[in-house]
Amino acid sequence: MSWTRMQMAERLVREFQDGWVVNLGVGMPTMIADVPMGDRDIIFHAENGVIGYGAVCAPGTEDLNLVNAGGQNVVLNPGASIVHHADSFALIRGGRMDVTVMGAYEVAANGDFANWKLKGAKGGGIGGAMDLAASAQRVFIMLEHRTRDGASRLLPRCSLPITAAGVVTLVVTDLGLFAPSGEGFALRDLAPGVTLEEVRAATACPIIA
Amino acid sequence: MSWTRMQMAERLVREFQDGWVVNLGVGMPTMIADVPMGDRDIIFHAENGVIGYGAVCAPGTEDLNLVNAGGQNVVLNPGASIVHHADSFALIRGGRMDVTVMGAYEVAANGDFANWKLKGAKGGGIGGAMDLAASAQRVFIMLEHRTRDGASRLLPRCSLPITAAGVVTLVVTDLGLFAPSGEGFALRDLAPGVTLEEVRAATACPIIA
Amino acid sequence: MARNKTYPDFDAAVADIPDGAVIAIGGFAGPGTPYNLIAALARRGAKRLTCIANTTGGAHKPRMPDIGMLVENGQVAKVICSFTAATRASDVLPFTKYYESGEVEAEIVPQGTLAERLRAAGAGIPAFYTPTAVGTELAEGRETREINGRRYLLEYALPVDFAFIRAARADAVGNLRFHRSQRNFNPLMAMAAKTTIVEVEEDILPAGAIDADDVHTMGLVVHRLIRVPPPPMGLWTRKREAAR
Amino acid sequence: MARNKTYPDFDAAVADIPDGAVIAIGGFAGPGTPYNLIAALARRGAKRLTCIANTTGGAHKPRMPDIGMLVENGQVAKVICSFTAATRASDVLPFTKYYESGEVEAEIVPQGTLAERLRAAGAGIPAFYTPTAVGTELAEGRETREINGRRYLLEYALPVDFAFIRAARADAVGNLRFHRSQRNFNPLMAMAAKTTIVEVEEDILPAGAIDADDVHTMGLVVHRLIRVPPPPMGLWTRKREAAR
Repeated sequence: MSWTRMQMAERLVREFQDGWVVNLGVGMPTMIADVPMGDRDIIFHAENGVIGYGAVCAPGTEDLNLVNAGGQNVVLNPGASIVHHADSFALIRGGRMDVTVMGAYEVAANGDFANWKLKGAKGGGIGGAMDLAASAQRVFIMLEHRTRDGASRLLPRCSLPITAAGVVTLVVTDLGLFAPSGEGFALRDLAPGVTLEEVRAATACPIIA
Repeated sequence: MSWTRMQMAERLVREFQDGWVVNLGVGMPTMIADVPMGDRDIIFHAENGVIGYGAVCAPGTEDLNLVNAGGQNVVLNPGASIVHHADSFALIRGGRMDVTVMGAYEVAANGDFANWKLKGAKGGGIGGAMDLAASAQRVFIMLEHRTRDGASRLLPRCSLPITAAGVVTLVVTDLGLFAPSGEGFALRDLAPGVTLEEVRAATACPIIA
Repeated sequence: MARNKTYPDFDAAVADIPDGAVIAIGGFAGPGTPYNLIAALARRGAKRLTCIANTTGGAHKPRMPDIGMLVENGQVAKVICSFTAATRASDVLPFTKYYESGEVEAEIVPQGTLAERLRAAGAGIPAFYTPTAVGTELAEGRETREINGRRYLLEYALPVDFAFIRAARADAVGNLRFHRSQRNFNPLMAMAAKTTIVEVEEDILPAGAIDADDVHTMGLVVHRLIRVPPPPMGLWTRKREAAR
Repeated sequence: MARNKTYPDFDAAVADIPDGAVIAIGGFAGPGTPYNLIAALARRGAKRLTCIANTTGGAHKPRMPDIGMLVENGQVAKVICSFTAATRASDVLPFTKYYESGEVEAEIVPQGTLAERLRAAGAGIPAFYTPTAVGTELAEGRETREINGRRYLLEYALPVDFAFIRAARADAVGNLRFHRSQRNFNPLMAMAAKTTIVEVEEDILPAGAIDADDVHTMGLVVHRLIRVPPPPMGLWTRKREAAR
């Protein structure tokens, strides 16, 4: 047993505090906008200047000129506002994001992470990731614990070019919830049916439990 | 005979070209918005973010929340737009002002001028003058040719702290229209009834005619 | 569980402003000036304030609440503005004598630089280069740099603790609309401030009543809203003649 | 004698774009992308272009006009964008192979830095400091500076010859309104450009039809307007489902 992607999203959402402004990256993190927030008032910000968006639109109800950072057509919640890209990133660099949730290829015990450039590639895809990583109050990472080949994505140090240094607050994987602790990762929660031994076997650096 | 302030304004307006964006400073220059422009399309920009304003309002028709740089209630022309201060000065520094017209205490043959600080004062009033002077395509200065004591306001070099260095394009006074030429001022036009000799007698540096 | 951003009155909205705070005050020649919040700050009496605004207040009568009044009240250590004196020698600002006597410190900043330093603070930009003031007394002894053949002055961001602003319209989450030249510095100060306090001219609307495309300042940077009551309790609520 | 900013068609609006021009192209994931102007530029055939945009175009089908197409057309010397490859290894951008082979140069810029460099160009700010990308490969060998205990990277303005943008609504003097996330980079590119060319989704309105308080991009920075005709002549004019 381990967490599905939706369960990973749900587990991260439990960490959100009432009133937070949350930026969701492309890919897995976009699922978070579909998770019920209970009585917490959470404001979703997309890098393209959409403040206060909600769930992905039901087919046929889309406004084609309204997308989130992943290009999905979403709804606006009451009180939403739209700004241009410079103002959107002004909010990001200005420290107004309580958390940014991003996918990654690798995350390291020293809080570095890598999500913009593959091994051996000449170019990459940065998007807003470096701005968000540098300036959000917290950086939460969602990723599969292992690569398709079974290698650990949680590493002592990143092997790929990093997106930002020493910024990661929390990491959720299919196996559990972790916080980088310098030498390894502190275990904050285990997916149901997963043992500490399994996590340690799947991870290329110490797990502090 | 010499030009009245309104005639000075009218003489400067003859230099405006169709399509220009014109910024008017506080004081004498505000009269320019009341001068007929003929078939020229002139857009007036005020430093407080009002683009496309027109004449001062008739009493009783004012919108109290709409003022030009001098705090006068003005009308908006069709096609007007309002921006905040950062965007307003973005347009100024970005070189979008074809001309700025300002009052001054002194103007110098080397193109310097002074309009923010009086002799011996600790402080001063800069407003938007330094931004406009540094970045407008042209700087037109309107001032009385002489002080109340009869001293020339057109000088070889400014005696007061300058607003910007080497930027003045044209100077209109009650006596004529001039262009700084390095060593003196080139005479471009004489007020009716004023002689070259009178101008030379009133001016502390060479007049090139 | 949206937080309620509406405050019952101006005094409640400024009650936690401590001595030594940095306060930015919107407005340009009347429009957009938060007169009621300035008056409340005078009643609150916080001291050693740094006040950022375009001016310290005009020389005109009748006098409205302004930074000059806070200075006379002994509350201000420093002002940062684009005028420390009137440009007309015959106009004497109330502020000027306190500055000349050394009782209050002043930093005079070109208006566009002031706007851009506030914008930078709100945008997480710690410093930038500008052509403004190069070659003047203001640039003496300061860092300049040549870029593509032109000389520029280095300027630093101006972060703010509390912004006082005035808007025409607000919704419950703090999205704002300004009317005409009321906008001026107000959106920038809201972006630059840790806490933004807004006096609002109309009844505060439910969330969503301002279309997302029509918001001038996003509620994300707005924290406290106070409806301006009719005069004399609310200052400068004269009817606007022109249509919205 | 207001100049007429309306052009009869897309080809006329791009007819003077010379070889070597710097072109900024708005849009983010569809909304606000000037597809018709990109297609016209491909027909025009100007070469050695520098193209600035968030991406060079997606990997999705059906393919819409994008920078990748101009690259395939042999018109592009350099791109400046925040993606030179897709983040998903399985998505291959048409652009990537030209970049990897060295046929086209690329400068990869974080999205917020890209936006701010465009904004700086429009604002007469030649350079600024940002926390973004410090400590990464992108900062290697470049100038950084410590300000108030944090390290920042120096970034330069990105001036533009021609901006291609798409708006929902325009008036005759070029004031623009964007609908929803159509706004994105468009206002910044208009500010940064010497010449701004706009494809407009609705009939162009008389001057004054957009209230001064409701303008997103001021006509002062807009030079050419083209009404997007119905498909297939006009690309991406599908009806929007949601209300304005």
